[in-house]
Amino acid sequence: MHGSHETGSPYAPHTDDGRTAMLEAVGVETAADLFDIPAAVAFDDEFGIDARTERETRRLVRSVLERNDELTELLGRGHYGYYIPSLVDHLADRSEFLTSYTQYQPEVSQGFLQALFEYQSLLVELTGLEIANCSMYDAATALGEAATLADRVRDTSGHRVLVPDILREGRRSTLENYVAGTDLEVETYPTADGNADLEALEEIVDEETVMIYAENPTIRGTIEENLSAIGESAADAEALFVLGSDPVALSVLQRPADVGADVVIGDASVLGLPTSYGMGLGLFACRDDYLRQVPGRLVGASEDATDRRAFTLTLQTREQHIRRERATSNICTNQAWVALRTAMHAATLGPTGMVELANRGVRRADEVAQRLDDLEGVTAAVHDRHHLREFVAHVDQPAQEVADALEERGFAVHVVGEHELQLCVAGVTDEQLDAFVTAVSEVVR
Amino acid sequence: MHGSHETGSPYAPHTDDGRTAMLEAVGVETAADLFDIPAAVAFDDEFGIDARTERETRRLVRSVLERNDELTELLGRGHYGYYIPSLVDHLADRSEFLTSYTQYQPEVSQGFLQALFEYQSLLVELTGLEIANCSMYDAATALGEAATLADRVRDTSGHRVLVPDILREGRRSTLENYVAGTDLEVETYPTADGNADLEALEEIVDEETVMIYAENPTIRGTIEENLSAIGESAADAEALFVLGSDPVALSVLQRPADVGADVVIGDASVLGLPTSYGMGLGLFACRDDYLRQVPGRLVGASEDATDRRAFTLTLQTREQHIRRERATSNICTNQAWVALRTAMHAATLGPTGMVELANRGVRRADEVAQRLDDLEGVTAAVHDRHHLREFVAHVDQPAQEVADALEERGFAVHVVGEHELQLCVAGVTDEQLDAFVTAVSEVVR
Amino acid sequence: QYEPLLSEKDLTRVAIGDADAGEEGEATRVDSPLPDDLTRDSLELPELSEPELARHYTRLSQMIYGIDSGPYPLGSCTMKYNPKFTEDVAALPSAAVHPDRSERSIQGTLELLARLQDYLGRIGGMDAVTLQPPAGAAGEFVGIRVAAAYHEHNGEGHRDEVIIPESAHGTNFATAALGGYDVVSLPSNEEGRVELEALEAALSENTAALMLTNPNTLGLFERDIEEIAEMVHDVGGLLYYDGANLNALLGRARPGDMGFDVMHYNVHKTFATPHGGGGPGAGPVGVVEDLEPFLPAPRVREANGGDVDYELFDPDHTIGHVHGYQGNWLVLIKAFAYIARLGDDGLADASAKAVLNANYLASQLEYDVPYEPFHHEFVASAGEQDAADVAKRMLDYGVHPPTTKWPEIVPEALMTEPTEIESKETLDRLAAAFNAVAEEGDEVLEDAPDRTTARRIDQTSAARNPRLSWQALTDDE
Amino acid sequence: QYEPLLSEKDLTRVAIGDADAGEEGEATRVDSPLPDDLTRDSLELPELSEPELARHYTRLSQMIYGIDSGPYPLGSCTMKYNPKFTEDVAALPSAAVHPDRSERSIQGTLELLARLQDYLGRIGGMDAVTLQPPAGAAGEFVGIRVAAAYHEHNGEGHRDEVIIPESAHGTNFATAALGGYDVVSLPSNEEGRVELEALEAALSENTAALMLTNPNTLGLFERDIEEIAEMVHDVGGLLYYDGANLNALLGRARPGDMGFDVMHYNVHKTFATPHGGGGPGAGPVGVVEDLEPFLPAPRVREANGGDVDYELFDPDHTIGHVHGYQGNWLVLIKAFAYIARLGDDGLADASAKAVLNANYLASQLEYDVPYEPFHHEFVASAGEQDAADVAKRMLDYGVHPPTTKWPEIVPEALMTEPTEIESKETLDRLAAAFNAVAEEGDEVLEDAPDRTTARRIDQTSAARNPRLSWQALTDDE
Repeated sequence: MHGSHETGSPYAPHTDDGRTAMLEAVGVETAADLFDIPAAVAFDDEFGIDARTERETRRLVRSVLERNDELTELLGRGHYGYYIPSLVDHLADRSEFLTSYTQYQPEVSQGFLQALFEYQSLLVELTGLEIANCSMYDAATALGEAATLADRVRDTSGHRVLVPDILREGRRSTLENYVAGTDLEVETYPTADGNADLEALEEIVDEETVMIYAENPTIRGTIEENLSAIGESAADAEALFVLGSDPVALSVLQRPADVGADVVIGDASVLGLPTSYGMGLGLFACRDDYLRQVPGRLVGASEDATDRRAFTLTLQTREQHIRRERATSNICTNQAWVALRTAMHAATLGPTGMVELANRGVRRADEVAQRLDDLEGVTAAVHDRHHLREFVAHVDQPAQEVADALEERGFAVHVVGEHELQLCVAGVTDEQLDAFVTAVSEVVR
Repeated sequence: MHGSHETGSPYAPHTDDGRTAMLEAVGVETAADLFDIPAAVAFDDEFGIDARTERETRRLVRSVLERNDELTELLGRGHYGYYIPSLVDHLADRSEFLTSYTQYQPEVSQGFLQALFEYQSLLVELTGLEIANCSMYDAATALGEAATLADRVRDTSGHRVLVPDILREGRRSTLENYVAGTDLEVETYPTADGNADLEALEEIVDEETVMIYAENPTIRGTIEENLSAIGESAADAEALFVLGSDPVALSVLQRPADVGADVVIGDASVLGLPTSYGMGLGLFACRDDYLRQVPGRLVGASEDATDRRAFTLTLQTREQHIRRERATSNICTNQAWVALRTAMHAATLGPTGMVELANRGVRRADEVAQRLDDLEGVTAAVHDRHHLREFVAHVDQPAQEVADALEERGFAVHVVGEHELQLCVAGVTDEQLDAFVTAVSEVVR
Repeated sequence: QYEPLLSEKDLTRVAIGDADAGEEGEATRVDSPLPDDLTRDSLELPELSEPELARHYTRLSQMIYGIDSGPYPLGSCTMKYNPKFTEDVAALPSAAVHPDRSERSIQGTLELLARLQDYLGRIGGMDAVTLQPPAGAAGEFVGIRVAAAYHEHNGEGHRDEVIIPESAHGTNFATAALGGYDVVSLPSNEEGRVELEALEAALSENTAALMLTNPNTLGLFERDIEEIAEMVHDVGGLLYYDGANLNALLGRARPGDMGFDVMHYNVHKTFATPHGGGGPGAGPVGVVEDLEPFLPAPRVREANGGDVDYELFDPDHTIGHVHGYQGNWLVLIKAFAYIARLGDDGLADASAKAVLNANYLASQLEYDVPYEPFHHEFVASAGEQDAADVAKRMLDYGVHPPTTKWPEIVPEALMTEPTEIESKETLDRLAAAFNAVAEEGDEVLEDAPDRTTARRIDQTSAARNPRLSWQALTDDE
Repeated sequence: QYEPLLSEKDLTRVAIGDADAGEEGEATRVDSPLPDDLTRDSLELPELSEPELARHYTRLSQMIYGIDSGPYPLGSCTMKYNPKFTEDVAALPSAAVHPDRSERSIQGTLELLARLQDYLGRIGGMDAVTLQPPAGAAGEFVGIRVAAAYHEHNGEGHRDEVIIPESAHGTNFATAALGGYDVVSLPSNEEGRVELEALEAALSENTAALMLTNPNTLGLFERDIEEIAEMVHDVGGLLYYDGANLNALLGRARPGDMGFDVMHYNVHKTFATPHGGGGPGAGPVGVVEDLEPFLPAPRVREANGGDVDYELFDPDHTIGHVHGYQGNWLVLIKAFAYIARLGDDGLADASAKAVLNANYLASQLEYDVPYEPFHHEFVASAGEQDAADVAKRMLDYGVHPPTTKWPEIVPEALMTEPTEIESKETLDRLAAAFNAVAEEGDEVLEDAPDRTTARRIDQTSAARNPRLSWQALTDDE
């Protein structure tokens, strides 16, 4: 009755005969007899959710999602529509990858473990740090975990966590929740056009500081030019220097290890996922000093009984299922499959492709900023800073009006100030950019 | 350089070092030196085809295909938009199925061979005949192959192949090409509303007749009511009775073996493929008398060296790669992967689902015909015949005008006479049918 | 068969690097339009072609046991079949939207979220639901933070204890700790349920919450749940429901009706979104009305007039974000599709068959199952055998073993949850594997597995000498 | 590991049938709104759930060697990597159109076909192309039918012979016979090419056509092609190009420039559409201007004004249909995408590397390669060994063997075509497998394979006692 299935779960294979035999073996009349639920708390109503055929369900979801407008997104700020090679979907969707559980039985999970090991290796190369875990949820939660790591490993009795004053709300707020159970307090340091105000920062840092967080590129798409100095400040205060970045940026920007970063966090799914309403992949790498304190799962190489190389989850004594309330994090289910996709996407690009993708982000941001700057009513201050992928433009009109008008023309942009728009070129085609520049010229005219 | 690949094949993995080493081993300077082509016939021009990135290529194809109008198709006549369960795409697209070659090395092809064996078994059950091959190209070529089979196995010296006078052009013409190399001649017998005019047919059949072809359902969607009689006519003339049908129809209609069919042909991809501009899957089943004469590949069960059941292509001495000009057909590459999809689709439906799918085709054709018949200006003569999936309706206005007007409203229908439309309900949702009836009511008003 | 690492496949092309890396192969410089002092010098990663990568990942996939490989009876993990069509809907281009889009341009996304919130509320008997938590543990964290905010708001910020039964999931303890709470551990009674006297002793004016799974990890329904709820509420505490075992109860009982104040749902368990080798999942949280103002921001709701149908808003006393945006959107789509496909009947049927399957499988085993009546899962005891060894040996029979050595209340625990997706025939095959192993001796078990791609893997070596990247391997070898 | 048949998986549910089938399990009657005398009574097929089917087909797929499994050097088969993205474009909803749609409503489909015709014409040096033939052999059939129609049209219907070299693909012979022609077989000369004197002898006023592969099945370019063309044309015959080996020549030579009048293209070889376990393929046919009027109907062309850009038309002297509609449309989309992706440079590079790979691989083999200089493929001789046994043994080394025992001009032929998609490392691995087998004795070879899922399969038993369906198995066992 599966083909024309009308009631019951379409994913339960029970035949009438099978069910009867099973009930007999168990010694009950119906499955309902197996439920040991006191009448007072039993549910005898309905949810009121209609069952649908597979086709109807697909139509339902499609019809709901079609209410989303088709817009060319120039939004950026951590989420980019980089083209994902078809290979990634086809291979990552193989059900062995998609449907397997966490690799608690490594002997039948070697393929996933190896892919995660390769993901870790990718991040080790990108960051220059010795350890990368095999994922956190997203950049915000990775930042939170970095702070609790700082709390665990701090040498001082301090409590100050310094973050840039323009840290995006979701990260800041998530961080606050993660440190709510500690003595840490989140404070901000000033920035200018995204970049740290180094002097002000150096003044703020003191021995109470346990962690300094900076981003490169910054949320405004600028390249942070004082990373080494920030790193030194942190080192001087014996605070952790936590750097936020992403795999594409890390392909060309200064290697975190070279500027004194102790931890790198970020959203690694800029490779591997389309823009997915904020779904991400928390990148988390750190120095090997923190080996026993790092949150999240780690895949390590080992040997099997025949002395061949084999992979396994390792150092699990840090984790909640063993260490319970003394675990380094409460994380269990993470973003393994996204990490697989990110590793695949990076592998299809190769180092040449990754560098080129980042470089295109520099060149095209420059180019588009220049074209906008040429328009009456727009000033794209692109020459004072270096940019990757995105930049802020000043518009004479109220920015929200411009953004609304652009949205009507099919383009989504950020309003980041009364007269400031932020614009991102990554993932957008040349044709779309041409159309965008035209649209801006019409709107600001 | 693969990520940012700009020239050369993106699917050739050669490194500079590798290529150099290979050239050295072969003893030439460049690969060009390996071509042994006389200068006079060498090509030193360009094709003028631009290379594109994967993303650009996808955009190109998408933009071209988007020029196809989105229409609700009520066209039928052998091609139906039955919903294909998602499982079919996901499993058939596994690259082991999709990218493997014909199973000439059965030891590493057991999975595909078994799937084809199961496909053959499906057709054996549906037709009641003992043999089904593992595919021809489509119904038209299967009909051609049936005629050459008739030519090979005929007892008489006859040359007449009888087909219905309303046989669709593509089938008729393909048949003509297939028999062009034989003495056979294609003649027609009269039909009424799709069904064979039995009296007329019986008069036409003589000892020169080597094959009679009939369809059930007929091209007009009617159920052929005289199959047994046609079968008897054929048997009396010692001619082959070849029946055209499809897996959904065969789920409920008279079993071909029971009405004396010697061969069943048809398009099996009514399950497994969406409407694909005529791409199909030639169903070919026959009585086991023709075992040594059947065209196409056959999968058989056998045993391996450990006596375990195993599958293999068998009776290959019928085939072109061994028998050459004495082969039973010139077919080599067939439609194996489509057969896999058809078998999968049928398996997801199960017998209950297949019967229900066919029954829905009866009920809904009836229902929609009734609703149209209720409209002023439309006569859907549904009560004189039984219909499966489709029916012919008379419109008072010129049929082409009605069809054009319907197309403007988003519906594609057949014009089969000056005042006749043919309409198919299969694969169309209830909501679409409602909208269609409304559209017709507007157009004929 | 061994598959080389990507870095090993590309022996001649390991490096994109500076000139110095020349000896290792062809070095690719990192040239950039940016000034040199802002960029790195080299990038050493494998450079492989598409055919090579396709083969690499195909081969890796072949070394993984997934739900389409066979039974996967991991207790508390609810390894259901993942319907293929849910992948299709999550892959719709219209689902790919940036998190910072304007509300009016993503009405489809907001509608789907609102409808899923509604579905989950009905299923759990909860008044309000947030979809933000990206996993079960994150859901627990929301629960704990909401409880903290609630108590704080009521001037009861002094409450610093969370009570958790001994047999609870490890995440409960870790989450409470992450939230800054002291954990008070609660022993089980002889029947495997909460000991009411112990609970009485544990409860106090410092109790922030009791975290409970029901059915518990032994598969037993906490029959005293009404009393438990009353006791917790009497001291002013909140009752938290860990949704890991919700697949036992669909359509039969709802946490909200049992007196729970806050709960999470594991959509990758109960609602069949794929586990993905360890995520992404999603851990929506439902709460009773009183707790709604504390839920994470932003939330989705139907708009009250205006030019949009659905809108985002910040609850009055929100705890803020627990994720940068709105959690694992693509996973939530799949969960919505699953629920919409099954409906009332399908969901209730899934639970009924999950419970039947667990009971039937247990009835066929030679291993002892000390606690009953269990629901969707049971915990057998390997007795004199080592449960971990039993699991390794089961691999040799071509099935996936159960969760082992936990909960500790059962010696050498084999925690088994077949879910509703297995037929009697598959359960018989699984039982045969269990029973075959039950007859085998220690030597066989300790050597197991011997029919898998990799043989028994040395965990000690992995931990003592951590090699966490191919760079570490190169250094090491 | 053995996988049961679907019918065996469903032991309790084998039948949808009439009441009599009761003893075999639950019988499902075929009830229908149609009168009983027009319907069947029962339908006996397996009834399985989605999870069971997902596992069945997953397991089956695991027992298949595909191009993503490793090297696949089947001579004359051109087993290229199939780019994944071409599946995506063929799966676009806009590609799913009914064959009877109005021209104006499928301008996208017609445009794609017109552009593919244009591409193929340029690549082959042909004036007109039909895309209708659904496979290579069907393309040959079009060629033969076009030749027949052409001769008929010119009052030369008496021509009843087609000349084919001994070493040609089997389809050539079978196709000529299907077209009603007598086959005149042509021996090779010592160099492995067409013997001009023999050709001279074979040619006559009865010659309809010569069918030729170039490079031929030994991988050798027919250096005398200009002379051959002249000889054939001199007697009024046509020259047919079998496109199976076109991957040797892309951008280096074109059949049209060599004097061929008609040719087919195997898009599932040269243009990387997947082989699908034996199809679907596509065998477009290109012709010189004189033959265009005879091509199958309907054809696609740019419209000359009017309200559509592209239109269908029937050539003046068309042979009619060779397929019910327009062939394997979904395959043609993939071929178009492949060509558009690679462009001039990519296509030429593919051939260059295919030829380099063949030559490099041959240089590493211990087996003798008697004929050269070969291009994209070569035929080695297994010498004293049985070539079929060599192939079976190679399976044990985890690679796919070459085509064997053909062409017969080479004793114990190992016809090998690695294509451009293999790296030096993979070719080295493949060569190592060849060479390992070359060292092995007959006993080992005859027992091979012994490391595969199935061991050597008994062909004789399969043919002597044909069991072609599960129904036959049931009867049999």
